[in-house]
Amino acid sequence: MNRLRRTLVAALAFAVLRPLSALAAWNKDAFGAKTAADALKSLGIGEAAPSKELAIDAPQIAENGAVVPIEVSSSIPGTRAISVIIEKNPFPLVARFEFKEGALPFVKVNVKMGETSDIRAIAEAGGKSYSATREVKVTIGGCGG
Amino acid sequence: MAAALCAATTGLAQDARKEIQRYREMVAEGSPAELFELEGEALWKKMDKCDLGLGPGVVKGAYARLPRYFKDADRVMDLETRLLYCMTTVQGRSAKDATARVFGSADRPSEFESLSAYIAAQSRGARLEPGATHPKEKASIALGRELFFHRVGPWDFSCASCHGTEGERIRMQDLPVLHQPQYARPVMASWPAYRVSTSQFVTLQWRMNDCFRQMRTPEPTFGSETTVALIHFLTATAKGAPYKGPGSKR
Amino acid sequence: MAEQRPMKMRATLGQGYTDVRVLMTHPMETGQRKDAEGKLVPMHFIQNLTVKVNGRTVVDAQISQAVSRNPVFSFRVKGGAKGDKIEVAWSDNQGESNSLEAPVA
Amino acid sequence: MKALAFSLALAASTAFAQDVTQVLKRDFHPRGQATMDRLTQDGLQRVCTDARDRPPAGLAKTLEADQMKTIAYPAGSLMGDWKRGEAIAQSGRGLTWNDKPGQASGGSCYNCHQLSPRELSYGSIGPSLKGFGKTRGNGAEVQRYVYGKIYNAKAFNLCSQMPRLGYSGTLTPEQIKDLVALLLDPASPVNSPVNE
Repeated sequence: MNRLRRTLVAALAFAVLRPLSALAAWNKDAFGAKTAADALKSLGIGEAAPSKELAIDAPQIAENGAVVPIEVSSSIPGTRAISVIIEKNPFPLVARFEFKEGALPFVKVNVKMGETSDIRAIAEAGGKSYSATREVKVTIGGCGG
Repeated sequence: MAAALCAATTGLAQDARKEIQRYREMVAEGSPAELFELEGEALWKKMDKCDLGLGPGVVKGAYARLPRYFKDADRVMDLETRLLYCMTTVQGRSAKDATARVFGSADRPSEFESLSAYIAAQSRGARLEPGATHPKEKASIALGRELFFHRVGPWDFSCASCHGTEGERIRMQDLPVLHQPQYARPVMASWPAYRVSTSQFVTLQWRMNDCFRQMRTPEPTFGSETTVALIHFLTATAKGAPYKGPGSKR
Repeated sequence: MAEQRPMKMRATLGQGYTDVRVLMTHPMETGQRKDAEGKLVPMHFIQNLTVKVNGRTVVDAQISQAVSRNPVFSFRVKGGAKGDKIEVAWSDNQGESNSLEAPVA
Repeated sequence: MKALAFSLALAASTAFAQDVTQVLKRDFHPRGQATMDRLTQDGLQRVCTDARDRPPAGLAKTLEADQMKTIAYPAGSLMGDWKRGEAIAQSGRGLTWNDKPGQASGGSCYNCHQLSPRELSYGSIGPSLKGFGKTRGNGAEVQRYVYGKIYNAKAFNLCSQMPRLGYSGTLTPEQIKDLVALLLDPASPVNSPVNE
């Protein structure tokens, strides 16, 4: 097994190991929060105004809660971060993306949903925050056996 | 009134199906199947004297020509059966060792799964053309057809119970009518595949195995004539389809 | 050192931006799932993720166990040219990490 | 005469079905509760296999009457608890090689039928049963019909794709009564006008 892994690593021509310290901290309080409100408080995000310039694209119905593809993009000038919240998940905060100079405020990712829920995106721009929501229904697919 | 209500409900179901379709497309775009191809490529390097039908070590286009008759083994083999044969001949492993884990888990894919991902990917764009001329190939396809319609087990199912009538579905899953080319083509052109619901890479031998599980029968043996014949029949029905996999499944 | 988990990346030029698509092998365990023996599988998930262009960080992300197993991300980097070096790195809650560098194609 | 011609044809094609059975017995192995005897076709399975699910009407009638005799109706009301029935209808477990023997099975009903309008994910191999009790009431006769159909669907349509859920030992008489209630109880979501 170990040999297999080593072969594999060798096969990945560009794989490089990086020290952990290169990465930023992880907001334990925000990710451990059991409500969306608490999570946002821990992130230091205040009242967010609904905005049409923040878009969530996701299927209205997901056949499987374990993989729900979502795409969030913002055309609000100066967007520096987007957070993703799934209201009814046991820990609602799913991710927070900080976009620095050189990146477009855009992300596509697959997320897990325990049940049918609203997905909320929060964008931070120019010291203000903006929100968008979208409901995704989670159903059962296949034979269930 | 009743008719209007009914129409509204049908409209809802239509929308639901359209949205599920969109869900599947979005999931397919983000399929991690390529990760399994990487692992399979590394494994193939350790058995690249294996002849998949186009000569020792040739993978390009080999998957699209399977199942086929192999003279050295004097039987028809699909990809996984052939890989098992190579493990016991080229690699000199015991059958017991090679079949210890034919289906893997999300944490640890089986060799057959990773190898299938890599080898199938090397046939992208090639048309499916399984062997259909040798008498054993003809017999295999004919047996596969009989098996497809054979009702058996405590629930009286045959493959055709679910895959025999147009326009039906289980839950939200559309059921392809697999004995008809127009349905078999897109299906066979996308196996093996990454399966979203279990985060596993799944193969055709697994698909046959799990269908029989749900038919409540005993377990078919990996690489047996039964599973190969069914795969052969389905691939022969899909003949001519350009291979597009590895795909993405529910 | 923990075993390396394979990654794969594709960076392609789009209209005025570079599309970065990255795949990572990772179980993303929530700590809620039981294994075949009925034992809870401990939490194990990626927490931090960065995207760099020619050595400069452009996306800095924190994520939770609610990101699906074998994560797939797409990001968009402004402009970009063939040969620009894109690097994606992650680290998880058990101290494992990996990174991958690929040129824009 | 016609019957004779048919039974000759049946004998000829049965030869192939027997071959297939031999192939299966060679290629399969028992696992968990799924024992090898499950590979032996009964008469009905053989007829339906050979006729590709379109048996001649006369033969179908005779064999359906045989199947009807297998249905054992419990005494008294056949209406159980629709809430338990809904759970049974949702579950697809039971009888497979990785199900625990003795554990309660489900009926897999939603796999093929629409029932409660609250469940969006339903199959279409069987007809929609939404509002089933609303038009038919829940008298003794309709209870008996529904119970019998779930117990052994083949008594009503020989080559139906619906499993013989009582006859095969998948569901207990109590569970079938719960499903009867799911279909017929006026309080069941199957019969409620809710639009959620």
